Amino acid sequence: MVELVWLVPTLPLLGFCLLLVTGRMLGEPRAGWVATAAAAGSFLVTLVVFIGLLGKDSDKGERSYEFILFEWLPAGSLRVEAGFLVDPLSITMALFVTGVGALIHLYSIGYMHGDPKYSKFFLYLNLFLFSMLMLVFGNNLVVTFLGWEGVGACSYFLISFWHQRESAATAGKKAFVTNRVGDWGFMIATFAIWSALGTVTYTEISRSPAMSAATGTAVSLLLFVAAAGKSAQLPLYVWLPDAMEGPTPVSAMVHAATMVTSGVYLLVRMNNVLTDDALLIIAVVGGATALFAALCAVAQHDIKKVLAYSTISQLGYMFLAIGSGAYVAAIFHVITHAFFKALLFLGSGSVIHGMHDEQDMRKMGALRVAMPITAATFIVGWLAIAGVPPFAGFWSKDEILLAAWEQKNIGPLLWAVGLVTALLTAYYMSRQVILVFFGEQRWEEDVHPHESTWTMTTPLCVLAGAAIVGGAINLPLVKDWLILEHFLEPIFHHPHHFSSGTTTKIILAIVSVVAGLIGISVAVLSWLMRRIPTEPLEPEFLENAMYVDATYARVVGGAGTSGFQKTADFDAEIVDGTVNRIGRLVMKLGQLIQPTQSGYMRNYAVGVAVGAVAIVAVLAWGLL
Amino acid sequence: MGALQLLGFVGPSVNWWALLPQIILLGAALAILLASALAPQRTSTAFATVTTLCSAVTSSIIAIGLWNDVKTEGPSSSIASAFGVDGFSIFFTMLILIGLAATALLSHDYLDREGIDPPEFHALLLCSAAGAIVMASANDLIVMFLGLEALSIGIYVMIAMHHRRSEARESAIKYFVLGAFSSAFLLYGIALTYGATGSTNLVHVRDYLDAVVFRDQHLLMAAMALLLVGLSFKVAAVPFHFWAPDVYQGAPSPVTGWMASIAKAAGFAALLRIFFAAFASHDVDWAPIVGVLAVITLVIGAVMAILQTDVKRMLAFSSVSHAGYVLVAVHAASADGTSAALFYLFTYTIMVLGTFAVVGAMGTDDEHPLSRYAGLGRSRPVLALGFTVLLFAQAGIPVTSGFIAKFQVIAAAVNNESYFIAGAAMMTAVIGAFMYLRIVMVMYVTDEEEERTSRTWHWTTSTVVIAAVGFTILAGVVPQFLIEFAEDAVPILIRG
Amino acid sequence: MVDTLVFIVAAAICLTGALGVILARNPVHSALMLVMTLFGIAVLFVAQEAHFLAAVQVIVYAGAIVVLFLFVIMLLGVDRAQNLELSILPIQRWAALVFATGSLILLVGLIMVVNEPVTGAEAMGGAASGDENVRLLARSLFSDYVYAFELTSLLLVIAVIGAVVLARKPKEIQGAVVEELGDN
Amino acid sequence: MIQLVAAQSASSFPVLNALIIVPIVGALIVVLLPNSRPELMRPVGAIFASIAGALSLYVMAQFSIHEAGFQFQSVQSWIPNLGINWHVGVDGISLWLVVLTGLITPIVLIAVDPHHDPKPYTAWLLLLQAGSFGAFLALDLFLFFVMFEIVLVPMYMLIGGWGYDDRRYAATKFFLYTMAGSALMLVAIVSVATLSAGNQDITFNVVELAQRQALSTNTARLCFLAFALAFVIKVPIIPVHTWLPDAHTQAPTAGSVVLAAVMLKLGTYGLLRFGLYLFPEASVWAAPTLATLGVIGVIYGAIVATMQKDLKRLVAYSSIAHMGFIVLGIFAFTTQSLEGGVLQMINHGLSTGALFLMVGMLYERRKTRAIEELSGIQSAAPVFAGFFTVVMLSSIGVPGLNGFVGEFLVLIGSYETRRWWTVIAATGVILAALYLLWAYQRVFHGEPTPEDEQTPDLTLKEGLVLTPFIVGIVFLGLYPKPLLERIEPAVDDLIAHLEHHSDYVQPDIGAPVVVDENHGSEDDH
Amino acid sequence: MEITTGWYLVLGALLFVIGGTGLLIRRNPLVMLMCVELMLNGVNLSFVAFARQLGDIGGQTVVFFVLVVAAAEVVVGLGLVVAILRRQPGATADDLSALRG
Repeated sequence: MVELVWLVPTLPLLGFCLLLVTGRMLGEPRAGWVATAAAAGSFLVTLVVFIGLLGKDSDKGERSYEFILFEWLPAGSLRVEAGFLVDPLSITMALFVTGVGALIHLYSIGYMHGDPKYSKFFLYLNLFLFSMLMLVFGNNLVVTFLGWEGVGACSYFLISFWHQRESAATAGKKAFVTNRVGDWGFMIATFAIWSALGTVTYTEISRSPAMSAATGTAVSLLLFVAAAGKSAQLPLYVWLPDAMEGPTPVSAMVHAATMVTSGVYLLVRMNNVLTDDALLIIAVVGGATALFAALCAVAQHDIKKVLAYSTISQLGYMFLAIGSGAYVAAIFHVITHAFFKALLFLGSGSVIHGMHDEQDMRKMGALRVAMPITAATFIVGWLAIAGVPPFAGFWSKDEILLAAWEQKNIGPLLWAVGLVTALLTAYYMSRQVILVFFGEQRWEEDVHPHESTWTMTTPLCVLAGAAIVGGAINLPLVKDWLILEHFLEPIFHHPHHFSSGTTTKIILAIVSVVAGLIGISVAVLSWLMRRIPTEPLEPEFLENAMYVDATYARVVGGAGTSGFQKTADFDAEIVDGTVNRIGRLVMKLGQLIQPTQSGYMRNYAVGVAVGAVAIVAVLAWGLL
Repeated sequence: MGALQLLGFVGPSVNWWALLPQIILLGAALAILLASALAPQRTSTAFATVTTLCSAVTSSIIAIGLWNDVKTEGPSSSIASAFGVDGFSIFFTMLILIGLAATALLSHDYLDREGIDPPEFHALLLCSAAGAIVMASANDLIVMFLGLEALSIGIYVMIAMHHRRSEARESAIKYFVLGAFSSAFLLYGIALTYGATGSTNLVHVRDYLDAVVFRDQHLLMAAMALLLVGLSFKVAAVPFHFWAPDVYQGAPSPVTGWMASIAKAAGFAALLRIFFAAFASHDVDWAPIVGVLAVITLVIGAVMAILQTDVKRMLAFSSVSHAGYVLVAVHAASADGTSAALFYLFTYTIMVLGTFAVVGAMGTDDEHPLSRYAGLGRSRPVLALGFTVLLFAQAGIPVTSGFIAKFQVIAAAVNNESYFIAGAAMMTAVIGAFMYLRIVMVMYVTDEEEERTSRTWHWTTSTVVIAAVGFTILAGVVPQFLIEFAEDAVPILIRG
Repeated sequence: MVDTLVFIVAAAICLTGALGVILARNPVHSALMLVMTLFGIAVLFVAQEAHFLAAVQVIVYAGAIVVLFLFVIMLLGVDRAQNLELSILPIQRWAALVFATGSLILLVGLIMVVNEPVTGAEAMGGAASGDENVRLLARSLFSDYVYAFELTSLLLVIAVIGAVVLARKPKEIQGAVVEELGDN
Repeated sequence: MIQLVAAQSASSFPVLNALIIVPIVGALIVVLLPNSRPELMRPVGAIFASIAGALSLYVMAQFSIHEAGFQFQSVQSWIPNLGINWHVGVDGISLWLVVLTGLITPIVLIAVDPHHDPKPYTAWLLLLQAGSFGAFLALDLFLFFVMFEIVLVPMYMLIGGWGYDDRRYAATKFFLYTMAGSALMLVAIVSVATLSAGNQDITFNVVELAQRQALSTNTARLCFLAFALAFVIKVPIIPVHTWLPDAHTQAPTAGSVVLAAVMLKLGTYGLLRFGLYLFPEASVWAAPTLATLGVIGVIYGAIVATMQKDLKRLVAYSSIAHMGFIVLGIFAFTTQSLEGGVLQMINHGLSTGALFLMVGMLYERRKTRAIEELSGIQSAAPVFAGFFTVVMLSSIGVPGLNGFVGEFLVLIGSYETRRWWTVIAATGVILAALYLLWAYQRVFHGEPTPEDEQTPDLTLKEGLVLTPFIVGIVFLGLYPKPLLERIEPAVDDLIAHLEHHSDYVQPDIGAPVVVDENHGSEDDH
Repeated sequence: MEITTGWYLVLGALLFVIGGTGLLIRRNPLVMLMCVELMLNGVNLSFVAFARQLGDIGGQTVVFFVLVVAAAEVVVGLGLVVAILRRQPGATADDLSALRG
């Protein structure tokens, strides 16, 4: 059954091809159903593969399968194959990617209703799914890179889907270019790994001896650069908030659930080359990102922007986990985050849809009446992300905080950052829920909010269910319940084990819950009950995301552009100018000697006479 | 003879076959003159042209026979070693005859159009050609000098025959005065050679120089210097080139073609014979000077050419530059270099004849502005293409004879380890190419309003152009035959 | 001693004549000065035992060529100095000076330096001794130099054609020229 | 060691000669066609170009994969007095360039309407094809030089005759610049042949000269520099690149496509065949400089491309950046980098060729190439935009498309020997995304103006013309193995040649087992 | 004082140089022609001197040819001058400078 893995990416690819050729003929909604069927089929096949894999014996190391399709890049000693690697990590990723993906496909059928480029949207979605699966299933760095860039490209297409809007087009370009910075790191890391280990295949890398410390750290950091690009970490996060220009299902799928987590996947996949020095940096950057993004999220007005910064913040959590060595926690959080963040995005999409493309939360309020299903599921997502037990988010976040606490060098500090982030998360999510679904009605008279169709609400419900029970895959209460941890164990060289005692764990859990509750309380007090003035809670500094993006824009648009322009001018005036100047110089030289051609024969005779004298002088007298 | 024999006089043996080409040309000249004197009304241009052509063809046939003789029996010299019957002289004889035929054809149309008396013109052309042959074949400096004068004086008159144009007269007097001036230098050089070696005969000179070690060489060196001056003038090497643009511009186009091709070829023939054959033992002395002349000639020719707006002047400076190339080959002072020079001169002569055929047909006015060629690519595509080929050949673009010629020159220079000169030659080719490209551009890239109808072309002109283009491409694609021809002509330069 | 005297006198005549040619303002004077030089040279030819050449020099040069010059000068009526020598091209004077001094230093120095100017081998064309000069010259002319001698005919043919062609008044411009002349 | 003994070609038919001759015959026939039937010119020309293309495919099919030496060799005495032969042959390095030349020309002939004077246009294009074949196939230095120079003429004529406003300047600059570059090469060619001769016969045979290696170190270096100058200008490498933007911009579409796809490759091909092969020691000596220039080209070309206002100029500068990768690959001297370099030549031909074709199509529609004047084309012409996107992504180097494969191999190969160069060059991929996407955004995205609205979408014919490019782009991106396995033996031989004649040693990378096996055989020489 | 060949040669050289200088400084085409004659005579003198020194008649024979050449040149040259001055009376060498550049 595992052999069927080739079918997993192939189904979306087929969907893509079908839509490419017949997309416009199929039209709405058939194109959407075709794509959804491909995604759902892909999910089912993944399930089959998963079951097949479960049937193998983990202890004997049988849960790792490589399927080589063909030799892709054979060059000398470099042998890059197009192949799939099925192991617990990839199948875990694939399961939620295809699962959440299929749901979002379904959701989009309703959401994209009436869009002139309806079929094209699904074409991109399928292509994205294919790329993502290539990323996940690739058996070597290069195939992963294929998927990696593929999702980047699809992300570009999807963000700038409504390209008539200048902002959408710009955002798409920004996403791609920023991602490319990360890709640079990916490529160099690949080169370095190949140079050091002579292979780019994951199984061989994991079997190889360790690289030298310097190389290892360099490779780790380069991989982290790649991950930071894709997963929107400081300082490369800037594209993600702008990416909200894309249709909301895209935000849910690409920029919350799947693509942005591929950085996490990559680092986990490469866990055995990561060095301690690098891990520390990863943890610090992850923690900083988490805190920073959470702070930014506090003051956003756009319903999707809040979620975007929230995503960045949660991704920061994941890297905090990786940096602390808790790879399972990171993956765990990836999964739960996929559930609840997709849910939140889809919910926000439902709201936007219901509000006729209104995204400003200040113009919403009291929508729970008009959109009950959306409101209910959104609240589930809110509780999950706020870390309220027993929702999924609580379990994964708790594990990360624990891992941070146990970090060897600066554990408590990291934990504190995580805790503050948790508090802020609870606060800004509560603020969002209150602003959107509670309080007074602030929308304009001519807006008539309504609940979405079943294709949109069904995924909401499914995801809400997953957000509630998702934590069950890795409950820390009983050792045997750590399903995910056991399942993923074979892929780690040095499996991470929590060293803290149960008491510590419980105290830390309680502290984090309390933090979450404080956050919720502040939100309720200020936004619902208006006990606390809200203006200071939305400082302009945070609303503008600490001006980081603006600074970037100023540098890129100012110094960067003028530098580029100067180079172009240099090229035109100095480099090309020199060429023309040489030409003119020859002309000048000619004009200089042109007077000798005076037309007077006696002048010409001077030429003969003086030439004769000179030649005689040189030849007969050796004068020169 | 009888009376002389009584005095105990024995005349030198005469190889009449070898003299026959010149005799035929001179005979044809006299026949034309005679005909025009006896029946002035009936002596048409056609008669003169046909007579000239016939004499050229007949002479060529004899030259081919002589070539075979020389190949089988080896070179010889005739009339007291004054006249060389060798591969070199026959090579140039053939070249001059080709030039003669082409110029006769080009003049045919031109003379009628411009109202020039054809009999005298053709007679002068024939005499001039005979002079050129003498110059190229001479084994004696004074004979060479006489040939040069015959060639030159003929040309002076041919230029001045264009009565209506003050430019023609101006260029004739310029060429005349400067030519006389420079031939005085040449003659002084001959005198000093005579003084230094005791003879004006090249065979003697060579043998003497091979045998004797000079106590001091000043006299010989001065002789060489002055000979070089005189001949450099004839081939228009810088700084003795000033006359060339003015004279080329002012002269009737067929005469310009004749000057640029045959006068130059004959000048180089003499230069090669004197320096490479007679002064071979002193090549370390003269070669560097020739090298310097070559470089400045190349540079000045190319640089000045790109400034011109008159096509004839452009071609004049390009011709100066080409002289530089041949000088590079002469500079090599080797058999390679000489055969490269011969190849170059042969192909260049044909190119330049074709080029001036086009120029001559393009206009009768006093100037040849570039704009006259505008739109030729559309109105006369075949001839424009032909002109393009000829210009590209002069620029040294492959698949034309010009490239092979240039290649051999460079090869000769490199063999001589004159890398700098070879590099300079190639770089000036680039500068020069600009000028050729300008003409091509004008023909093909025109705005609509620039287009104009071009005059009808006489078939003689077209024949010359097509033949020249055909040869240029033939010798560019399969140059072996011409290379062999040139190489065969070299090793048998002088035989006592 | 006589030789020396003859040389000095003849050389003085030659040089005076030569300088006269280039310095006289009137072309007629120049032509007459040229005759003087040619005469001096004829004397020197005699001194060098080239009797025949001396005779030819006087007859051909002084007798024919210079007369031709004078004839043309008178024909064209350019015997007035002021027409022709008003100014001189810039730099031309300096160039001439450079040429004159340069070539003088080089050539005269050359001859001075070369003690034995003639280094040639044995006589090629036979001795050039006194009485037999004409005979020797003739023999040389018709043996070693016969080809060159024949070629002079070619030159003369060209000169004849040239003279005819150039001197002939072309029909179409005669009128114009007459007008121009009339203005003068 | 390079195989001196050439592989016996599969058939005795001198197919390589036919490759060169067929287009020439075609050109002659086109010239002889009556002027009254202008509509016949391009079809007839296309037939001949296609025959040549088919022959090139035949060569590819008959090419024996694991042979390193030159195949299908054909030697005819040409100018025996100068030691010059008509000597052609093909190896893994030139094979694909020949195929590219064979396929691009008929496509261009079919695709691009010259609007006037179809006869000379067709004839020049055919001659261009013949000359390019000749240059890639020549194994005689003289023959190579002839072909290298002669291709200037048709291109010059195409730019001058069918180009845009500033065509005179551009054509002349193109011609003179390249000619200036090759001027010294001719001197070097003669020098190499002469100085290598010793007491043997003078020869211009490349294989023979490479084997002789008779030049002293300094002479070889000087000669190499002369060769390199010619090729560097042709490639072109900073700072001698400025002819390219002008030529590309002013050239008619057909000219731009062939210039980018085929003619630029003469430079990189020349560096490989006549730089590395003839002067191994000098190449190693000059490698740091040239690799640096290549990397500068990558970055600089991209930066300047970003600021261009003319779409064609932008693509031209992107060409410079892409060619910089190839130069880096060539002078990194590893199997991967060289293979990547060769592959990248093909890739660049496909993607940049297609880009120029499409810019040309856009120009046909809108009569402008100014980025400013275009907007929102994607709305009006979605299919066109789709094709453009694919090609653009290929040019950016997105994996799965051909551009990535070449760049990746170049970079991964160069990393071993030129680490820091690679690190910098890799930033070029960021810049590539920047300038192409920005241009795409400005031209295709946004709200279309009324004129833009009217832009017609791709016609069926145009789609069919572009399809081979897209197929090539995707196929090579996913399955470059057929190319790589034919390139590899030739490249390995070249490296072995380098190692043999200089102190360069290719670092052992990759699986140790494989490297050990190679070691035994390498020690033999 | 012995009059050696050298003296004749010096005199010849002087005449040659004077002739050449004259050609450079004079504008009258007729005088320029005379200057050429001076130069040729200087050469002739050298030839004769060399012939005498060598004891070789050849030098004298050459002078004979030079005379012929000089005559031919003068004929044609004067013809040209006549042709020009007939149309441009009073023209000097410097006036004939329409062709230039």
